[in-house]
Amino acid sequence: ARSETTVGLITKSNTNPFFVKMREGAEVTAKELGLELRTFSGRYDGDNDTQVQAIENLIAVGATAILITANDPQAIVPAVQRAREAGVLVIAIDTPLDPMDAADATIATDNFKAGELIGRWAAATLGERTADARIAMLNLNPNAITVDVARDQGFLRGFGIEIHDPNVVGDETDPRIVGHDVTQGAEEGGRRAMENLLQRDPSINVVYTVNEPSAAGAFEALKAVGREHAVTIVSVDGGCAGVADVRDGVIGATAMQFPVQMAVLGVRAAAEWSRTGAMPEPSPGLAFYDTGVELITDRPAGGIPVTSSTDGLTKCWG
Amino acid sequence: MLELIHRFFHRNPTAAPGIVLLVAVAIFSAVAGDRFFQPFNLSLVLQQVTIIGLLGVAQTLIILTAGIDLSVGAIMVLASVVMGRLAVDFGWPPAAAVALGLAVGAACGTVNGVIVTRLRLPPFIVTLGTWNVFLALNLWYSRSQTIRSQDIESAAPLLQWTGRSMELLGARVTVGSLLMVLLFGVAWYALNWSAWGKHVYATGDNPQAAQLVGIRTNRVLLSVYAVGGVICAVAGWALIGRIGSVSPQAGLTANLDSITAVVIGGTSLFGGRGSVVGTLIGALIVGILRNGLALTGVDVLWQEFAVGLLIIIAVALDQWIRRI
Amino acid sequence: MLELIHRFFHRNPTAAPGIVLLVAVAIFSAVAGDRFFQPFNLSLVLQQVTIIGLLGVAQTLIILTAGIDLSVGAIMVLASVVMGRLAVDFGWPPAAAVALGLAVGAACGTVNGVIVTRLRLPPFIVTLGTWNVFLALNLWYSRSQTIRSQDIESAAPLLQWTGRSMELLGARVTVGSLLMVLLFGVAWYALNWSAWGKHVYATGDNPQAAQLVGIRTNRVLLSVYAVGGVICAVAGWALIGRIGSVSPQAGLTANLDSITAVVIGGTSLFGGRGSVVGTLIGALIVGILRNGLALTGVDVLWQEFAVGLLIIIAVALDQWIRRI
Amino acid sequence: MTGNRQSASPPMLEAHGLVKRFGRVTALDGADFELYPGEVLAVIGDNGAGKSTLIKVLSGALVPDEGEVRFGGEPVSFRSPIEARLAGIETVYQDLALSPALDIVENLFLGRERRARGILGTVFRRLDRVGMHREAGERMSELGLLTVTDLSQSVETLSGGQRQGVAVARAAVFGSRVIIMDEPTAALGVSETNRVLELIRTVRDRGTPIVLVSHNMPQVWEIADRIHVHRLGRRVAVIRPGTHSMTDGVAIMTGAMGPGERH
Amino acid sequence: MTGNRQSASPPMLEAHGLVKRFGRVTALDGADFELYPGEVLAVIGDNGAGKSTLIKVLSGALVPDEGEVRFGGEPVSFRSPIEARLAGIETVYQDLALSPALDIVENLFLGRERRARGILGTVFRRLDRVGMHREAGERMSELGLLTVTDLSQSVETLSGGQRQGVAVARAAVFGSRVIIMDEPTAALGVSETNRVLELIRTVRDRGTPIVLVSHNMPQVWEIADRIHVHRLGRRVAVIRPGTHSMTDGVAIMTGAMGPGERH
Ligand SMILES: Nc1ncnc2c1ncn2[C@@H]1O[C@H](COP(=O)(O)OP(=O)(O)OP(=O)(O)O)[C@@H](O)[C@H]1O
Ligand SMILES: Nc1ncnc2c1ncn2[C@@H]1O[C@H](COP(=O)(O)OP(=O)(O)OP(=O)(O)O)[C@@H](O)[C@H]1O
Ligand SMILES: [Mg+2]
Ligand SMILES: [Mg+2]
Repeated sequence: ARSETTVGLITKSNTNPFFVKMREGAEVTAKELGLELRTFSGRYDGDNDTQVQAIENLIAVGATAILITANDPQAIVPAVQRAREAGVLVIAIDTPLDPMDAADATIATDNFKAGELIGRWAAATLGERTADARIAMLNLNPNAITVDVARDQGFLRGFGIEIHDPNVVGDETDPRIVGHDVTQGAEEGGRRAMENLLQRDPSINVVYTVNEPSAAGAFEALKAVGREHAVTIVSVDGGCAGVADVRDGVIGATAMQFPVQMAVLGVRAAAEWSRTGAMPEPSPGLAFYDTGVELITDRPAGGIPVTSSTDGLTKCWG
Repeated sequence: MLELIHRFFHRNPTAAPGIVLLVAVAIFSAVAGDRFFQPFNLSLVLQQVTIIGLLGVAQTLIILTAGIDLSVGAIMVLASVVMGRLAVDFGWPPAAAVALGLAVGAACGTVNGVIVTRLRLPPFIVTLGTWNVFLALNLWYSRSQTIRSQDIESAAPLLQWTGRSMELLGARVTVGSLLMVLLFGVAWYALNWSAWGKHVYATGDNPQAAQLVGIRTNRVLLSVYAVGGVICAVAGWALIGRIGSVSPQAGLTANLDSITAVVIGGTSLFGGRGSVVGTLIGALIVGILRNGLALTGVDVLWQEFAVGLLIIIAVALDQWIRRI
Repeated sequence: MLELIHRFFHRNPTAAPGIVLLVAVAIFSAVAGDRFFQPFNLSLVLQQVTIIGLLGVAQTLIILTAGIDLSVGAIMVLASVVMGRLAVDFGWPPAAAVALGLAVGAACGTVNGVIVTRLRLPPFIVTLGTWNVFLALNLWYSRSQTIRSQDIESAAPLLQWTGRSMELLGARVTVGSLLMVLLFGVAWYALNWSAWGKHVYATGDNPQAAQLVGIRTNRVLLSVYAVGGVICAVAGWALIGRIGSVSPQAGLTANLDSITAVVIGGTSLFGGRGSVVGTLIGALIVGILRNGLALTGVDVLWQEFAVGLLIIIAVALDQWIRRI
Repeated sequence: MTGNRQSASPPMLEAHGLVKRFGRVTALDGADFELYPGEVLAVIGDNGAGKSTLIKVLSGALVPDEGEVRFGGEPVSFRSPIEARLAGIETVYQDLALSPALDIVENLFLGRERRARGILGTVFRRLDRVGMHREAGERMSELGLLTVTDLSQSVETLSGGQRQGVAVARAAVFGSRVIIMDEPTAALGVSETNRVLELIRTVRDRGTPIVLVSHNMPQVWEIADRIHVHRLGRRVAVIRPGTHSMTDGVAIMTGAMGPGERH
Repeated sequence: MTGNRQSASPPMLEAHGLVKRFGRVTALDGADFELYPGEVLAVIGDNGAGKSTLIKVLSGALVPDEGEVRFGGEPVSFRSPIEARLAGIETVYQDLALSPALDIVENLFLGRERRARGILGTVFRRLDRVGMHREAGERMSELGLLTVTDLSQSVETLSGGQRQGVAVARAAVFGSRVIIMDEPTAALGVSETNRVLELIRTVRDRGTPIVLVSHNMPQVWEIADRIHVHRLGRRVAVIRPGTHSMTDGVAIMTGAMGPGERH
């Protein structure tokens, strides 16, 4: 039987486990609440056009609400506007739109803060060695998409490095940075980038990675040259594989985000809105609902509140 | 009777894919519910295929010469970024910005053409290389930053003109879609009713023979790549209209998608055989499949699966129709 | 003298790209500092091209028949996921898991081959479709979950065997790299010293003629796609060795990269002309360019730019050497 | 001298009522055909009369729309040239069917490569390249075609006549029960042509029947035992060099003379 | 009858010491060539002698490694067939140079398409398809090649002879100063061949000189004014049908007789 309420979920890509789990969470919740969920995704990180098409198609099927993790938070705005004009509730998930009020509500996580957290932890862990740290930055791709930039810059800020323009990667002049390379967010890219940066400077001892798969790849490269214990790897995401990597000492610390929770909250909010017209409440003191970040590590440092990998494994998203 | 049918398909090589298109529409009308077969939704499909359709025109011309252009997506984005930056950030008059954007497209295409003809390198390698180059230029010139819709609206509404839509029998047709249809018409005329068109076919079919009969194949190739570049720039303009803003991230799958439309439309990747109308139909088939699947509410994962399967089925059906 | 050189290049069609490779090595040795020209770094390049090289073997075979395979990356990942899931999640004996992975590769290739030969569809469309299909199957079967290196190590170390490395004069050569070199050797032998190889060339060169002289071109095509599938599965195994883990996200750019290696290696996309050794050299050229550029510390954006430019220059140089 | 057998023995290869249409064009329109053991049968006819189409149907390269083909008395329906070849019909096609990028030796042995002796051949399936190269040289010089200096020259770089020579040499290499040649000497020089005619005689004398399509009337009248005259997609007459003059033959072929005087 | 002019007027097209090498093969090895106004010059020679290579050099399709070409007394160096054609040299190549996927009309007018009259033609550059179609039909039937029923049949579906007919008709359509034909009748039937020979005579009588490459000796002796004998990449003799018998010609061509008796 077709239900009254149709909710669309548009994720950035359909291969990244982060979004796959988000989708699964949304599906479960939608079933609980008796909603019909339609899922869409971009075809690559940064794919705006497919997301625009998804919004149009959702308008055409008469969706009640759209949850979107925007690949390009600025470029998607006109399409979102059209949806809202058609009476659809649009909730930005994971990534706030720019401007943020382009969406009816935002349930997101602060990627800059996630980066900052692991940056601070890395600095604290190194202690006095911070001054002559050798840092490798493993980013996503050369396109400088928002998450990539925010996590990268957040890490550097947290580590105590002057970042100049927070929208631009690589304008730092700090000599401790060995270099930036790109990983496509996958293991093979992580390994290749790590190998190449190690060739430039074999004494690298801090590795920032944009996500956990690239961290796992970087670890393989380090293992191949026997430096895996001399290097601190930090990452962002909080997938179960990543948390297990923290437990096993592959990753020093990772900033856990909560995609499933975002999806669940988003679907609930959509259901609530369609029943009562009530808008979701933002977190206190913020313009959006923040699902937060937690630092997962088994080696607390610098007094930063942390969650152990054992606890982390109970919360991780997949 | 059979004789007549044969003759019909021989005379109208695009009839077979046309029938496939109709079949696809009919099936989705049955499966995807009444929302699918509505003027509004069908015009949506037209809007959704505008970009790939425009790039498909350029790609068809190039593939007919036995070439391939992997840089169409990059040229498109670069042109749109140039238009946006000039008009919004540097305050150029919008018309001048558009003109320079088109000129950039022509320049990019000409670069491809010059390398292909002067150095005699395989177009695949040349355009793969320039694809990297143009994308890097695009990221550098745009500083990887999106130009927001609101800013364009206030500074240079002409850039968004291609996105303006008009009501036509309950359908909403955008200027961009009309531009696409227009360019398909022009390309069709040029290929079928001008000497240049015949030379394009001859060059792709048998370059040695074309040269021996006195066709300046290098000039033909150069003109095709340059014209292709301009059409890509038009696609860039249409892209601004379509998404409202200028995004340097766009267009990564555009190369593959445009080639797909060309091949589904029955044009041979070996050159010399095919038609530009086929490409339009090819683009529409893919658009219909994606839109229809979306309306049926299939999970994204299985949507991709189904798109893959249906593309094969569509082309198989097309071949089968031709053979009976 | 010139006569001798001509003869040399005629007899050794891979000599020209080989020279280009040496030139590239020489230039980067000068530019990228002493870190570049070291056994260890060069063996690193070999490791980095292992996956693309293996896929390149499959791609070469298919392109020689005037086909193309856009699904190599998807087959590779699917095979690796099958191996990983069976061995780690379902506790199969690792050898059986590997065997089944290879069988899956063969099955995927056979599906491609059957559609290409039975329905006579363009390989581009067929493999584009199956690419979508295989990727969806891969995401579904893997549940989009990575299987971690540590879990594989304890449950099925055989899967990581391809990543084991040995010291050779200061270089570290992995089993995967050796496997790649071995497969290149086998493919070279088969193409040059077996009747099957001649039939592959003839099928791609002039399929009608091949059929008229009594070659069962459909069988040849089928065997090529099936063998290609198995080689992709071997690449999947090598992938596990390389990244330690099993990741359903891998291999997205593998199709384009493998075709690039083939074309840089001098094989014609129109079939019938080329060599598998050229592909190895092509893959190495790209690997050297990327590694060398990374060592110079240029910004990633400009690395992409330079890769594009250098690929064109490399192939132009290759052509120029052949012409003098 | 061996051409009188057709009344004695049944036809070796025959066809009845062959029809083949290509869209609007009817290339074969109820064509009959008979080839008797040990004879040279010439097929003559205007351009576009359907000679090559007939040949292609007989050799399995085309499947007829209607009609039947019999080989050795048995009805056969070849669905590919391979089947015809396995049955012993060897054909030289008008458009030569060569692989331009492969070299002369490779083309000569295409589809019938020879393997090396011993374990290399059986287990490693290694080709006997040296042996094939030597034999190719012998064949080509037998046909007087060793104007080619380099047997590893790719076929696309050969002159028109050399290319045709390769195609003829290929069919001549292999023993078979019937040889069909579609204009085999069109591009050949004088001496090469004579060699091919000699070859045809030799083969015929060994008892293998030969079908020869040709536009060269003197040649046909010189070598043929019987002449099949094709016109507008069907056989209009079968004549003999002894009973009809060349002028008669051409007249029947072009329709200037009725096929009444058929024997 | 018009063949005695060469002493009177200077050569129209001539070449000296042409050398052309392809890798290890030397196709032209110091070849000379002269064509006088108003004559039919036959070029004969064995397969692979270098006749087609010579033709391609004269028509600009190949650039010689050494040697010079003069046209109307002036040294020329054509770097492409277009230049030769613009200078007035029209060529029928041995491999026909047709575009298989295009149809007969399109092939006939390829590179010389005719535009519609009026604004459609000048501004919209529209082709005069109807006019070209009509004219193509006329030309083809003049050559007796209207065995083709459908002028919009693509060239690849034509029979071998029909294809050659299209190539010959293409060269015949357009007025030019010199016509070169490389084995134009190899695949043609008897009547078609006669029409082409007639055509050659007509053109010659209009004063346009013709170069005819052929392996058909009776044909050569029938139509040629002078005969250029090519052997191993160079001209070994120039003879006349009147002074040498066919047997002599063939003997010189194959090297059995020295070119001593050259006139
Ligand atoms: N594939 C095809 N499609 C359409 N028409 C064809 C095809 N093949 C042959 N024909 C037509 O069939 C007729 C007979 O062709 P065929 O090649 O048998 O002639 P032929 O007697 O061999 O002539 P020739 O002496 O010129 O070789 C011709 O009119 C030709 O145009
Ligand atoms: N592109 C090429 N590469 C290598 N060798 C070539 C090439 N073109 C021609 N040749 C060689 O040059 C020689 C002369 O060839 P050409 O085509 O001129 O001969 P021809 O006299 O026209 O012979 P035919 O009577 O057979 O047409 C031949 O031995 C041929 O193999
Ligand atoms: Mg024929
Ligand atoms: Mg010749």
